[in-house]
Amino acid sequence: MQATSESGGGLSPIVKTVARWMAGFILVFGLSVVLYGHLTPGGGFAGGVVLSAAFILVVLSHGRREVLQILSERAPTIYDGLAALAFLLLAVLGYAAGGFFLNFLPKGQPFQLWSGGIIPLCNLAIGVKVGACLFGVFAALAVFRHLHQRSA
Amino acid sequence: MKRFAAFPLFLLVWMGLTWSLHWQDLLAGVLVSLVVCLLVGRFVALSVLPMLSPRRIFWTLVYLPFFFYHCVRANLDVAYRVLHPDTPIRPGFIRVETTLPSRAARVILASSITLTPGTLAVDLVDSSLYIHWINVRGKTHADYHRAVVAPFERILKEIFR
Amino acid sequence: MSSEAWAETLILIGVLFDLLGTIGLVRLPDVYNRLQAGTKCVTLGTCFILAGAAVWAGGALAMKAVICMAFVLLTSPVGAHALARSAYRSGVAAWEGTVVDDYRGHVERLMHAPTPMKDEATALAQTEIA
Amino acid sequence: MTAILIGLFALLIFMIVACLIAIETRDLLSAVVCVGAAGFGLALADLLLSAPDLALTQMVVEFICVVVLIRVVVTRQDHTHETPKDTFALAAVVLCLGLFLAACGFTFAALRPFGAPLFAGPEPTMAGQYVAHGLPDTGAVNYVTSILLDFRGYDTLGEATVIFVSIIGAYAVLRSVGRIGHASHK
Repeated sequence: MQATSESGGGLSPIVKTVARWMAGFILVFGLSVVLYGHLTPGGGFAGGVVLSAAFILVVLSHGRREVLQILSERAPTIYDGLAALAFLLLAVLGYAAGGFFLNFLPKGQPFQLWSGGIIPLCNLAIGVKVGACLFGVFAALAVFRHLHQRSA
Repeated sequence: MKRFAAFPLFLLVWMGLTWSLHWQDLLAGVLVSLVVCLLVGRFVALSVLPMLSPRRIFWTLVYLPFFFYHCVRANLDVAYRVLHPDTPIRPGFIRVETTLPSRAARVILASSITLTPGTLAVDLVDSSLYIHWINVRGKTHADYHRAVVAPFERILKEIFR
Repeated sequence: MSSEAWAETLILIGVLFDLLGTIGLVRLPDVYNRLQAGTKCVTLGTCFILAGAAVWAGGALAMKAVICMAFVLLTSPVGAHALARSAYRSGVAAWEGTVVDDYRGHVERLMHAPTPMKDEATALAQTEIA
Repeated sequence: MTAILIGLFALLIFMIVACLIAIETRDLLSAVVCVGAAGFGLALADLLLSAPDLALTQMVVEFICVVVLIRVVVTRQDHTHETPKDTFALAAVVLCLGLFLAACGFTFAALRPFGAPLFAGPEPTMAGQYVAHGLPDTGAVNYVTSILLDFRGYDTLGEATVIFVSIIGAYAVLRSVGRIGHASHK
């Protein structure tokens, strides 16, 4: 941040400042979409897109270095794989209670956050997975090629 | 510790989004805010304590209706220019100097200017704002400053003092 | 007036502002003037529509609408500003009726500056992603 | 029922033959055309199984893929081959379209009439089952989520796998330096 003075360096200070303010709130909103997927419209896929949008906004406004302070270069792949495994694990755990994808947790009261058994957990796994995926694709398209041009 | 400065703000937005005081929702909100702080807390650069001073809150409450009035006026102004058969516009790019100290204040000023009569902030370089004005009046930078920036700057200076 | 009538009035005002914005988009001569019409009218129109929805629904949905309004008010001018700035820097000409142009000097200084600044002026996104 | 089964098996054999030709042939363009033929067979099979939405999607995706692939093949190889006789091409196109439209007519006749209520009616429907059992069986208020993650969770697992595999593919193709290249750079 300090290296690029206010006059030079990429997008204007207005965009940078507002992106700084918004990124956290976009993440909060995305997580609320993911976690309340079984109560309100939304869910893992939609919320994951919002999550990735927050990081894409940071890359677009501040460049790759800022994001690398938050997420390492391999983070998208790691989170992607871990979330996919978590989802599969939830599905397989159903066997312990009797069947594939069996909803083995207590159902809870309708309209409360803890209801629907494994559904919120599945939503969380899918949300992290989709977010990591989309950010990974963005990083692959926008960042990798640039790295290659630099090294060449 | 600095990265948790925005924690109460995140929690507030979460409570607004869920609109519930059930312990499950609050617990989830605390966890989510913690995760978000850990992820982007260093980056977000918002802190709550300076916002809580009564002077700031007072001037913000003054600023909002003032801004709303100008915003509506901007719309009627644009509506007049658009609907008039000759489209009476006299556009130009002008430069004004702002005396606001902090970057955040300058950004708020630029956004306010963009949403108010006939002006659109094109660039912000250090303390000079480049503005596209749909109907340039006056000749000198002082004229421009008085017409475009001064009313907002006065209140923003109080907020961000 | 009942709250539903209030809500309908607010939404109607919002739609009218949106309509004015789109008319401006068609009638005004160049990118920068069109952005003016697009930003102001559409932002205020959206805010009015959201306010109407808040009055109509109340409760949790009203709170969501208020948060939406804050976000729209913060982000939409930034979008317009970024569009105008990059349009100017990539050489989109202003209308010939433009009376003053203080910005040209700044951009030309950037273009004739040493290499990194020049890169920055011509290819914004590329340097930034580095 | 048997007619549908016979048609399905015929289509399966046709698709298998097309795929075998696509693998074995030396000519890239012929291989692409065979892949397109297999996709067309799949669309027809979808229609026979009363899934017109899937069939239409399959057709659209197939068209785009085949067009893009043919474009790639033609530019890569600078392909010069004798153009087939016009009458043959026309006959083939008419035959394919006729088959597709016939299958469409067959399927649309079997569907419910347009505007018929899906949730009402004397016989138990799939949608009715979801609505009746969604909340008590899963505890989720949002029916879409309860279907997506409970009744048809296996389906969602498949979708997640598709995304996962495509991301791995994107990373493999787009990563900046390959393993060997990386070693030689050092």
